[in-house]
Amino acid sequence: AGGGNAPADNGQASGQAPAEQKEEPAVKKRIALVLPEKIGVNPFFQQMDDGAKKAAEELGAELKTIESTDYGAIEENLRVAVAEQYDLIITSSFESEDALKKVAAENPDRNFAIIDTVIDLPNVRSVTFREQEAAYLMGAAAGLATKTNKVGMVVAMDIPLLKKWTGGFSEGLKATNPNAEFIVNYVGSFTDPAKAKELALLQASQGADFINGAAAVGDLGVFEAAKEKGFYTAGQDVDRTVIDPEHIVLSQLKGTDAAAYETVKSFVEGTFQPGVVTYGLKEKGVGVTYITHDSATPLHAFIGQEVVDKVKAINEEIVAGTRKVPESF
Amino acid sequence: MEWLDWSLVSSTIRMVTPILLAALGGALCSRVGIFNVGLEGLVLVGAFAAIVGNHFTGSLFLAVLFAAAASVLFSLLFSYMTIGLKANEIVVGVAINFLALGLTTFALRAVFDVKGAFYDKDMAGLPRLEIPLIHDIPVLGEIVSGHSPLVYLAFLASILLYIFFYRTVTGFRVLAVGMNPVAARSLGLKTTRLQVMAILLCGVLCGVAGAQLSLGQVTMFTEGMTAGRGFIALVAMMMGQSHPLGILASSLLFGFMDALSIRLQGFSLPTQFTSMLPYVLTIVAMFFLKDKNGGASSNQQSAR
Amino acid sequence: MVAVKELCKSLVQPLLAVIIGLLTGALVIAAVGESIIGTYQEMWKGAFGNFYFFSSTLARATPIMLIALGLALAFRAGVFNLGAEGQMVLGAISATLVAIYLPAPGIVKILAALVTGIVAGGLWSLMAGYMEAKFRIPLLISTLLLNYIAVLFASYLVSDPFQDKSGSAALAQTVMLEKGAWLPKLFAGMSVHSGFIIAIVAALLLFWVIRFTPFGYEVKMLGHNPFFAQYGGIHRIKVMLTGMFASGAFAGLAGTVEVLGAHYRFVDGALTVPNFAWTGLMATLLANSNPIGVIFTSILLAAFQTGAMGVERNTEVPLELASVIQAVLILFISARFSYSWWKQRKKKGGESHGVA
Amino acid sequence: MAHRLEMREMTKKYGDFTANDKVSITLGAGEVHAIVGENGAGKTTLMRMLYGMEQPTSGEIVLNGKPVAFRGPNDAIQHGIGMVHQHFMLFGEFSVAENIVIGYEPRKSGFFLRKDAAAKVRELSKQYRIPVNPQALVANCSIGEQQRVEILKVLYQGADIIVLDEPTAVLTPLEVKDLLQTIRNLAESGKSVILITHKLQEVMEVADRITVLRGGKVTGSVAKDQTNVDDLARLMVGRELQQLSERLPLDGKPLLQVENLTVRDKQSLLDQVSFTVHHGEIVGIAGVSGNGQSELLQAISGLRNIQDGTIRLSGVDVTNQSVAKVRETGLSHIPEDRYLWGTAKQESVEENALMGYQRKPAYYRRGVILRDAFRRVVQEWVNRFAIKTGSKQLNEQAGNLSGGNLQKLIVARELGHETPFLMAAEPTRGVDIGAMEYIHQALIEKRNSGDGILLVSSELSEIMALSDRILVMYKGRIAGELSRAEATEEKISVLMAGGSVHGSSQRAV
Ligand SMILES: Nc1ncnc2c1ncn2[C@@H]1O[C@H](COP(=O)(O)OP(=O)(O)OP(=O)(O)O)[C@@H](O)[C@H]1O
Ligand SMILES: Nc1ncnc2c1ncn2[C@@H]1O[C@H](COP(=O)(O)OP(=O)(O)OP(=O)(O)O)[C@@H](O)[C@H]1O
Ligand SMILES: [Mg+2]
Ligand SMILES: [Mg+2]
Repeated sequence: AGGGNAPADNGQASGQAPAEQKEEPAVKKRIALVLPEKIGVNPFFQQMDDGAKKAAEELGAELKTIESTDYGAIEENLRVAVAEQYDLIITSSFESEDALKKVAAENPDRNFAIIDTVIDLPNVRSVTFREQEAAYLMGAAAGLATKTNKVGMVVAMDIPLLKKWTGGFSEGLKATNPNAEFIVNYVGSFTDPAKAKELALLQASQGADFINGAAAVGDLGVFEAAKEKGFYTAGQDVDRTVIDPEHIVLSQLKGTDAAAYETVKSFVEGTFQPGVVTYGLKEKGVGVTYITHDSATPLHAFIGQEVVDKVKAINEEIVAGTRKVPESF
Repeated sequence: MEWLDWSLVSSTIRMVTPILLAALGGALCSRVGIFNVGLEGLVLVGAFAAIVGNHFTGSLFLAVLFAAAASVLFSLLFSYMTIGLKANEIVVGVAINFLALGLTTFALRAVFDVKGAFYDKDMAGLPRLEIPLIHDIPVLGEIVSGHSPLVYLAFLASILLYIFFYRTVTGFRVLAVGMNPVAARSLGLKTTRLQVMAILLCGVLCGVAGAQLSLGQVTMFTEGMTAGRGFIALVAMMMGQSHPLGILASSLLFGFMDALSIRLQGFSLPTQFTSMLPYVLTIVAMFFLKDKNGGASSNQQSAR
Repeated sequence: MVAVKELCKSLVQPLLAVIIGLLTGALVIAAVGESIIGTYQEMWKGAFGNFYFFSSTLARATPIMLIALGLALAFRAGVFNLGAEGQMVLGAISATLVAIYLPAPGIVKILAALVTGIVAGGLWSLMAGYMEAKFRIPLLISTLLLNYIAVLFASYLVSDPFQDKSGSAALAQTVMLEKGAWLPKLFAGMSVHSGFIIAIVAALLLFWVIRFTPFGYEVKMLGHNPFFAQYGGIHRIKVMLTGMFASGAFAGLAGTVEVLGAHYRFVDGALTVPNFAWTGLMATLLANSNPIGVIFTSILLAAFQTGAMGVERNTEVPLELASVIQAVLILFISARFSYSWWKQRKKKGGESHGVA
Repeated sequence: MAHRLEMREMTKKYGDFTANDKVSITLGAGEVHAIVGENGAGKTTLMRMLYGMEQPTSGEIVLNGKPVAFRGPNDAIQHGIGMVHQHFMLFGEFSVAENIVIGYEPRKSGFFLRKDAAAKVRELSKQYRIPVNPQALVANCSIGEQQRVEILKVLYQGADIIVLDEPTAVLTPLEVKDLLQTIRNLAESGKSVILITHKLQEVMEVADRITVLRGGKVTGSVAKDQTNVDDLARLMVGRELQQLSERLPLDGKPLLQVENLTVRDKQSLLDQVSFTVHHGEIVGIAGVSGNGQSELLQAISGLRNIQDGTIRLSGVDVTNQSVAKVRETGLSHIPEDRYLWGTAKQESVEENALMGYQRKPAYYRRGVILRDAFRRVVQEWVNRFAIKTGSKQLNEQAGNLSGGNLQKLIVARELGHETPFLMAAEPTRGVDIGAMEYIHQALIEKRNSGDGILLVSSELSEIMALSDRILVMYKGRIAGELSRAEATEEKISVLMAGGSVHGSSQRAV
């Protein structure tokens, strides 16, 4: 394939949208979404794919999703996407950082976007989330709602990435209920609901009445344990309360789909800009059901309106900047 | 004893069941001279088939049967490749693991149109058996009663397998084939048939192990939900020297060490170290078992 | 004349196997209603389609090949090492740390890192060998268990003490190596790096050692009959430990070149998720522990992977299916198809379960 | 009398090599038929065809007047043919009774009735007067007992025709006597026995008919009373046997000095063993196997650590040194079990021959083994010892060589080291008389050239023929020493059984 498009692309990247809009209807914009792993156990990528697909469909662009089998495949897939002349290449996550840094630097005339982390290059748009803020709200709600003063969390793995969840949660918990005991257990795998369930059962037997799931697909195991033992739980990323409103009383939300949607949309509409966009509570890019976002299910009595109101207040403080949630832990 | 309460013991028993079943299956293979590294894949296939069976028939009994049948099908492939086509058993085992992961992931999408996990909160899992009298005894009841039938089956299986090996004619011949294949053949024993039978039986056990995982411990299927249990089963099998009761002991040993490591997570040690614990302690345990080593593993040494 | 005949005979088996594997794969593809030819074409393109893809295949083959070579030596000595994964990871992390923290010019860093990787992988493997020799802890068990320990330990190192704390610090990884410590790429813009050359040289060297040197002879004899070897004056433990060290060293080297040549930092999980260790094991077994054969089987297995990636990128065949096809192909190339197999097929029924 | 078995014009080819060439034999009920012949003559091959383990290239087997074809041992067993292999087919970790009934286990609804099995074995053992302990683990049984297990197994399987392939090669003289008696008993009770052996004395003692094979062909088939040992030997070897060279009188310096050698492994295996081998001397060690000979060989060669005592070779202390060190100091060693210690069966003749030479300066330069130079040497050994290597010559798998030829290869390899000291354990086990003569001659020549030899053999005739001095081992100790002049078979036998002999010169050390 020839590199004839390069000058046009260049113009587009520097934001000369009107000029380019004219010739556009003839040729569909081609967008590649290169995922750093398989869509599967991590709903995060499914959401991203959905969001991008939705935008592409609505706006008449062509979208190709490429899943990477492993770390080494990411760079390869990015390079191939460049070679195949996609107009915009979107990727995601920390795992893709190194690969994109290389590929984007080598191809300064092409457009890239990365979701969930920051790359400081003139041709890359970065979209990030401040999950710890939502986790903080979650912890705050848990601290207020717990009757036993014991709160648990089942986490996939003890890795830095997930510290945003455990750290934010723990800070929020301390803020509303300094006496509450926080029990954390790690599954050691993203794909082990059986062990996640056993860990939740153990935490319940130790007296936790609210156990937050952050074990990727293992959350399903935590939910099942909740159903069996009657404690309360919460899920991640999307509104999980619909699965079992009796026991899943909250969900921590992350608008990956919106981020992908917006990225595709801005590109097709010609407003695509390099630089950093972050989504936190303020931008409503992350949140917690009932507090920042509505839920399809009615509020459970375990949380109760009183708690919701108190946490809403905390949310406002964070949005206003009067209450600080640490960046890292 | 705050950090080693009885619910932990009961949890250990549940967690160890799939490992125990798969290890017993592995032992059957190793007793006929075949080192089966495909346990992980066989269990995974069983786990998936159990959910499919349950979903479409609504019968838990049929679901377990379905799980066993699916794993047996894979075992059939394993035995055809290794015995029929004389392929290297380790290559076939590894390929079976890859194949199982790929096929179940693919079928998850094809059958249920979901990626990653299939969870239906209305699907009934295996029932918990409350053993009448024992259930009311304080500690014992908590530990022994209230598990899925497959848990009891697993423990029963190790005893049955013991009886099979050391009391029945066919079991005796199976042992003979593994001990000295040349002599067994020269006696006109049907070595191939015995080997295939052992491999298929291994499939049954692995299938049941999968069913326990996806219908007993949880009620769902997720991609790669075996999470390395097949390899732990392999270790348990070798440590137990392919002896059914030895495997029972080594599986429990590993299970308890795993439980212990969970309890230690609360303390200030980095999780990586607590997670290491079961493996480290297993190696330490080997120091004390050293006198009895050799038997089962010596013929695997020359697997080439 | 005889040699040609022998060669043909030895080629029949793998060829038949590949054909049967492709046919089976075709069944799978047809079953989901995709184009068989189209899928295989993409597979071929993804692996060998043009120089770029070929070079990616070679890059992917590099760690597989090195691991396979180490295992080849161990297997020849009759030692079954299942611990390549741990040895690779431990070698890689040690080498990375040296490459980062050793205050020296780039080339020295590279050399020091290579040596460290080799030694770390070797020592870890040696430990298993020592436990077998001294305490009779079966290698098969200890190597398998040591994998978990090594991987967890490396994970600890990069998620706490040696973590890259710059930026988001969200990943368990070390900081990036400085450019001088990168193994050079063989061609600009292509992923294959000088690690591939190292692997090829290692294969030739190993072939020479096994074929022509006393050590190679001793390894071979030990593998065939340890009693005979001992009786003949071969120091069983010494050769076994050497074999273990060497196989671990190769695995450590594999991890090291992957870091120095491709990732430029140690990322938790980046070496374990692609299953290099098990793939390397298969490459060895398929090549019957022959170092020259290992070159080809490693490239073949790597091609299955890059080919599957090509299928994923350019067809509607889902990724899972690509991995199914890959597994099916591996399954069949391990089979011993031969003339006798055909003969056996034909007279099946009559001769059922006699003496094999 | 109708023949029970006829084998007509049996031919077996391995590739281009003809192992059996139109061999015909007949066997009547109650007959003991001996088959003798050189190593590699095709005796085992013939029997493997009879037992269904090999398919004949051509030929016919007629059993009780009906032609039969066996697809496997199972078929043969069903037709009443049983075989005791040259190398036992036993399961070490099973009991004697289990080994005997395997394949035809007494059972009740699938369960193995082990008590019945033991009872049946006891009964069978009494009926044929073949004593065994049904409960014992086979691994713990002596070789002789293992062989009885094999014979009982065949009888249990209902065999009328029993094939014994070199059954006496591994037995002690006493066990041989018992076995020959057993064979006679079996024949009397109507069984037919085919006996393969290299020991013509035994043949004359027990056989009714004798068939001689050479180069895959029958060279003669005679009734016992029409022949004698010398005729048979001539038929076998195709020439007259020669007398051993004269032994030169030599009075050499001490070469191997063993003092207070003690080996323990839970129980005591060697207890304060002391002796010396001089240059130009063959010291024979007689004894029933299992009395410490194996441990002694292993201790001297460095394969086993000793708990107490010293071993000096050519004046160098080699106590608890590695095998390599001991060999370097001047040891070569013909091992007692050629398959366990002496070869790698899957490897070629050449690779097997190379063992121990791979680092010798003559064959090793600049890190590389000099294959061409070495191959010439091996070829010479093959020619000199008349080793039949089969069609692939030096590339033939060692495991495909007949037992005796393999033994010759090992002897050639060890003699080739030209060390001052040779340890020869059962050097002629399983080799034909021609080869035996050759090996004996080679040992004598080595002695005459001033080297020392420690000869361990369960074959009394061999010990007596070769040794300058004879030590008898009993229960891990040296029970007595006899000079060549004073040694008689009787005296040695008494010592071997734990008795004492007056007038045995106690020239210890
Ligand atoms: N599987 C085989 N492939 C090739 N050649 C073989 C095979 N088996 C036996 N031979 C050859 O056939 C010949 C006859 O072997 P056989 O074992 O019958 O000899 P034998 O008379 O029993 O000798 P010995 O007295 O030494 O036991 C030998 O030269 C041997 O090398
Ligand atoms: N004690 C015995 N002595 C002699 N022959 C026996 C004895 N027991 C069984 N047989 C014979 O051996 C043959 C097979 O015996 P059996 O029925 O025990 O085999 P099997 O257990 O059915 O074999 P498989 O289960 O492998 O098919 C039969 O022809 C039987 O008559
Ligand atoms: Mg023979
Ligand atoms: Mg012989």
